Amino acid sequence: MSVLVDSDTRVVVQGVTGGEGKFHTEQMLEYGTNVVAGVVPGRGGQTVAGVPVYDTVHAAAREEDADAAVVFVPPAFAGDACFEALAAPVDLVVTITEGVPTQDMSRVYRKLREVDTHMVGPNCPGVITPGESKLGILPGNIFSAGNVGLVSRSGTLTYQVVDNLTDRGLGQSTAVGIGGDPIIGTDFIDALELFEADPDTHAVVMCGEIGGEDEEEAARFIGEHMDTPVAGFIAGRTAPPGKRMGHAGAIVSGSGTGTAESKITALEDNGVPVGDTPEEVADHVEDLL
Amino acid sequence: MSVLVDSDTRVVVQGVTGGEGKFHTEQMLEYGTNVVAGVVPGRGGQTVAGVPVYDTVHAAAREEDADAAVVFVPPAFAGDACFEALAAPVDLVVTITEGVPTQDMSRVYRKLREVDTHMVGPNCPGVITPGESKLGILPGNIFSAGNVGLVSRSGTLTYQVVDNLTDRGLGQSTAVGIGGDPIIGTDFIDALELFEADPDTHAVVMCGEIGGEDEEEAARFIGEHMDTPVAGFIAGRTAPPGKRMGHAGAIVSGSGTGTAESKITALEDNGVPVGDTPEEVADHVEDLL
Amino acid sequence: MKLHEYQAKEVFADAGIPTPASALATTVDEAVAAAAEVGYPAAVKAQVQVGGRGKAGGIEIVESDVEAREAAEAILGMDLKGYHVDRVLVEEAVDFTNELYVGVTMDRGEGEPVAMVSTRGGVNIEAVAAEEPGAIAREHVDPGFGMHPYQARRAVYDAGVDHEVANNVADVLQTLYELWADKDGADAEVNPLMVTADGEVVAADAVMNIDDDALFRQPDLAELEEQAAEDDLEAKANEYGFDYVRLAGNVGIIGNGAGLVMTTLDLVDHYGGEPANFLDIGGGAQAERVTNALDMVFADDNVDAVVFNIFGGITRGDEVAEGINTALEQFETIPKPVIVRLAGTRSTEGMEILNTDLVQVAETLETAVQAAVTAAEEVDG
Amino acid sequence: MKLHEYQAKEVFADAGIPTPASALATTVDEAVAAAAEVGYPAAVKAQVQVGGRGKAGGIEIVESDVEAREAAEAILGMDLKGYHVDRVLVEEAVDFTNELYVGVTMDRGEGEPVAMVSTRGGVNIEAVAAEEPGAIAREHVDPGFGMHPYQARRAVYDAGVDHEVANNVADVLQTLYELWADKDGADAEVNPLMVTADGEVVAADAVMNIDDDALFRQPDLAELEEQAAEDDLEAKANEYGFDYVRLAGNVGIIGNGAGLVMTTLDLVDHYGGEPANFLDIGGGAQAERVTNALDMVFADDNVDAVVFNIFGGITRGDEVAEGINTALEQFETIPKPVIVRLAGTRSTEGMEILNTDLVQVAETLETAVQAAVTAAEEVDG
Repeated sequence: MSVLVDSDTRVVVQGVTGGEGKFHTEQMLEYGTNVVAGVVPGRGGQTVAGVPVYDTVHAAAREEDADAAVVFVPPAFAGDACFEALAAPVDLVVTITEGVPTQDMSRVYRKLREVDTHMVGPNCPGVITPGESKLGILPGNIFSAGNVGLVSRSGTLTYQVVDNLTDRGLGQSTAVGIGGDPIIGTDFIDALELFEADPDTHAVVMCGEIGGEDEEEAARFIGEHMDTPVAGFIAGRTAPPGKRMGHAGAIVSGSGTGTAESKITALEDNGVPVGDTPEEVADHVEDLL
Repeated sequence: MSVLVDSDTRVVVQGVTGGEGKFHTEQMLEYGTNVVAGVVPGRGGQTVAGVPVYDTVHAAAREEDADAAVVFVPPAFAGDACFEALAAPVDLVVTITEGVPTQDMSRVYRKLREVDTHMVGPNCPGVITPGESKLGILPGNIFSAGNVGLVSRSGTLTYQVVDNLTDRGLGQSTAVGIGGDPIIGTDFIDALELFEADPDTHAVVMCGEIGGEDEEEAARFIGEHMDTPVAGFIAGRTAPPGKRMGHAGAIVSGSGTGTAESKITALEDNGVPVGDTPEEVADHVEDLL
Repeated sequence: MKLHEYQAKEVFADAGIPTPASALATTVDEAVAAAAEVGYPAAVKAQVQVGGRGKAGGIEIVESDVEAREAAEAILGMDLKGYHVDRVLVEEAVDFTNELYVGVTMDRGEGEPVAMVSTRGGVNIEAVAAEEPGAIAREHVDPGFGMHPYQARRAVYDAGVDHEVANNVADVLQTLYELWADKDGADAEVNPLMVTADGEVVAADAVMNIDDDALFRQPDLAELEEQAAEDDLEAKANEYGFDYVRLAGNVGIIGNGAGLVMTTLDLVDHYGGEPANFLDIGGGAQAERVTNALDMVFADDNVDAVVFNIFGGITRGDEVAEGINTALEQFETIPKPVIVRLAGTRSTEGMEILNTDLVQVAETLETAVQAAVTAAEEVDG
Repeated sequence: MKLHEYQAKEVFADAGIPTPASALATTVDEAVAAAAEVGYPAAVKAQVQVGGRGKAGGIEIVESDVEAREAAEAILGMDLKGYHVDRVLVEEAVDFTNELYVGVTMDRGEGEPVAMVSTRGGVNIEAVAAEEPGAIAREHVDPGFGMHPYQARRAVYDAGVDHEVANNVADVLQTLYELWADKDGADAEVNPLMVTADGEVVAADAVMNIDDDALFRQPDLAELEEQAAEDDLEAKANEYGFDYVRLAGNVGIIGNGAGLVMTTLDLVDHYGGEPANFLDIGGGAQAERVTNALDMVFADDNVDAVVFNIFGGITRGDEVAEGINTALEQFETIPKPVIVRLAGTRSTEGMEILNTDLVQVAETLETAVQAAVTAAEEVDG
């Protein structure tokens, strides 16, 4: 088993004719993802990478029974693409697009609270259930099937941690890259809840970073609601306060919250061992299983 | 018993210092309505008609345990006043104001669907449970307590029908003037549902008029879901098609729906006797009880 | 409030919806000059707020100055379904391959706006809606968020609009929705939206009706408002602020509240009479309003008797009675019999005040109507 | 993107928020003329995008031309917390009885905007928020509907603003929210909003930060954008489009993805070294970006060794390897040792391509960082 996606997930790719959209649709198909349709307004009736293209997500969902969407459209149109996917409706929207205006996502988030659809992202690498399906841009070859769930705010750091797990033979149930933007569809707690409910996830790795309060809140959630053991990693221990490091999430506010130290303490206080290096995270997972 | 309001209802009047607001607050108090507060921004701390005034509905609800609001503010501000009441929150909002822009009400209606609050109006005479409480501008003296529920799109027509009922000794459980605007908070079906669930309402009078489809839909609802007997009246039998007669509801479209005939037929088909005159309605009610 | 076609087109064009080159003319010479300016073929279109202008002879396509003059002479000054034509819009006749419909209105049943697209434009869209509802693609709009661009696209593709023009049509629909929302529209329509051979779209007609209740915050549009009443009495009703509709009978009716006035009409019919009008004087009827109402009904030559039916809620019976007395005292002789029935707030006091030398009183709605029908028959007979 | 005070005030004033009379000056003479124009007392305020200008000597109140000249001479050209002052805003000094705070920002935790009002304006509002959260009234705003007027009123009354000015303050807050929404604000603040003796309010300072991701649809504001980088390297990073932060250490770091680069920094520290910078070259790193990144890190005199850590997802290891080769071949001698670690997509191919005459390779993140720390120590020692 797994969370969010599996081999039955029927995927529609929004923005399938763009450079990234086309490349990653091919990559997803190659990985085995059940990509059943693409959507580009005005390109309905065409075929891309062997996949039929529709003008609207609604038509793709209706004609091809798609139940998940991956959004590759440019930032200016990504908010609208999310609304379109939510209205289709599909059960899961994975928004890869980076640089979506925050106010657009705030509106999408408002809508998300009214519907049953899960959304992951934006500005995220996607979701993968190794050996079954990947939705997004994660490099499939570094993953292996197994019982470790993974949730992370960061893209390449996720790959690094997965690489260390896979090296030790610690396969993954599902990896969820939630993205580092100020407003995201699925946060740590949402993902942890899904993993807690998944009988085939025996341990979870949570990769956080400086900025915001999400890791602290997730730590409390773990302490109060989770039986599945969790190991943690926090990037940005050496980041100086007040500096913006990369994406919106990675900024330390001047006050005591949002620092690596506050996050690590919160996790450890709730029984989550935190690694100093990705290698150490893998050590902790081995101990927990 | 009754629906929507009773002697426990704690009422806040929005726009209590305006001409109509003040007059009808006095009238409501005189009738016995438990008016516990008024609201006018900037007038907090004052007293009107013996009632304390607050700057916000939120403060009035908090300080005086108000659970219902009556809106008398001018049309330009009525939509915002409804949102304010919904957010306070209160359980019931009765909006008397006439001439509220339709798009404002569309936004209020959107919000209404997300909350548990009932709203009656706008452009309505209000709600009265005779002998207990009235919220609005209905002339209390013509009503008498009893077991007949009444729901009506029209103000003075309601009074006429009530007068005929009271003359016969047919008292009312509650009378709900739902208003004739294009978008209203409580429609016929909502009110009929409440009456159906009220053990002390033994019969219901429904006064409709030409225009729209609400009476037809209500007729089907009665046929399918109601055990409590209903008598009907439809105004506008002689109205020529395409003419706007008074408020927005009273216009007959050119096609077959929305006419008095289609409404009367729908009601009669669902077992609802329809009177030719208000007097005849009272006859029907006597027969039904 | 209905905008004229030329006004609506100006609003649409300002917002970026393509419209044909055009000019307004109020004289024949202006019309000919305008036609020469926009080029031939040109359309000369009567600017009256009524449907079916074409069939009624209000629209002519002209190919030359001579034809333009003939058309303008025929149309300017004509009576079109009861409306006097005092201006024409002269515009470029668009060469089209297809006619679409796009519109936005409030769906009362759902309580939210609905945007519509159809490839069956250029005809009576109500008929299409009734006979073949599937031919109109509909998108309900969340009034919180407004219309999402995907909704405009979905409506256009669902309607089966050609791929070549789909984006253009979606843009028109999006703009139309935003206009409708910004300007407090009741209805906003383009029918037909013409598709040209080179894939452009042009709004060949334009409808924009504004919510009267929102005119206070649409000062630019409120300025455009003008009386388009069918006759002098309706013009007078507008002036007095009454809801008034003239009908064919001889029993004049004055009352308060639309439902009660309609019921009074129905009762007149029920008791064998024929209503002459619908006149709602509204709530809080003061003496001046009562005077104005009587003035209006007396001015209608068809009226043989008047029933005056007031049920007081806000309206106080004693004030109404005083108004009636004051109004009638101005007349040397009362021109038509007036039957008054007052009920509700202070009605007893009112009935006592009424000058029964001038009016006949009745206790109930039914008896008041019966008395008026009888009185009208007597006068008429 | 942060607007300067004078830019934000112009935006606020255009929207109807009262601001003091003012003029921008870039020379001492202009400043004196501006002060004479707005009248004395006047404030001469350094226009740099940093907090605490007053305490740092960047704001002077002047009473005469002589004082204005002295203040302008002192402030123009000064170095204020690392920023060069090249312009001052000269404005009417407002006589106030009270200082309020109003602000709008995005509450990340709730995913929706929040509007705030406090009677504790004129001071560090973050400190108020931390020490006395109840002193700030907050209204979360539904981004579908936008801020309802009642919410502005409620925030103002809940904050305890005096009745006399409550309406004015609510108007400012409503306008501020609408500006924030229309202009894709990240933060919009007025602190202090001064209350004058006659019950007027004036925005004595103005903060407006724009969401960088939305600048594409804010062309007027994007035009205002100017580099306010602290030093040449950060300016260069902006030019190249890198996320770059200069730090105090001697191990240069280049990587892809904020989380991984931060982790690389953390590991440098973990293994006893000191990071010289944060440099994220982002996804899809082509040869040119690799060249630019190396150029930047080599240009930092503090750097003694470089660790280049790429984990390929979208980024392909072979392309990165070629980029590194191309970049390094341009140098006659490689100025600092470079340790490269490639993983993920096409990393094996990449490692094979790498010119090991020019760079040192490492198999894992840990060994790469350890090698760089060691190399830096050797150079430094």
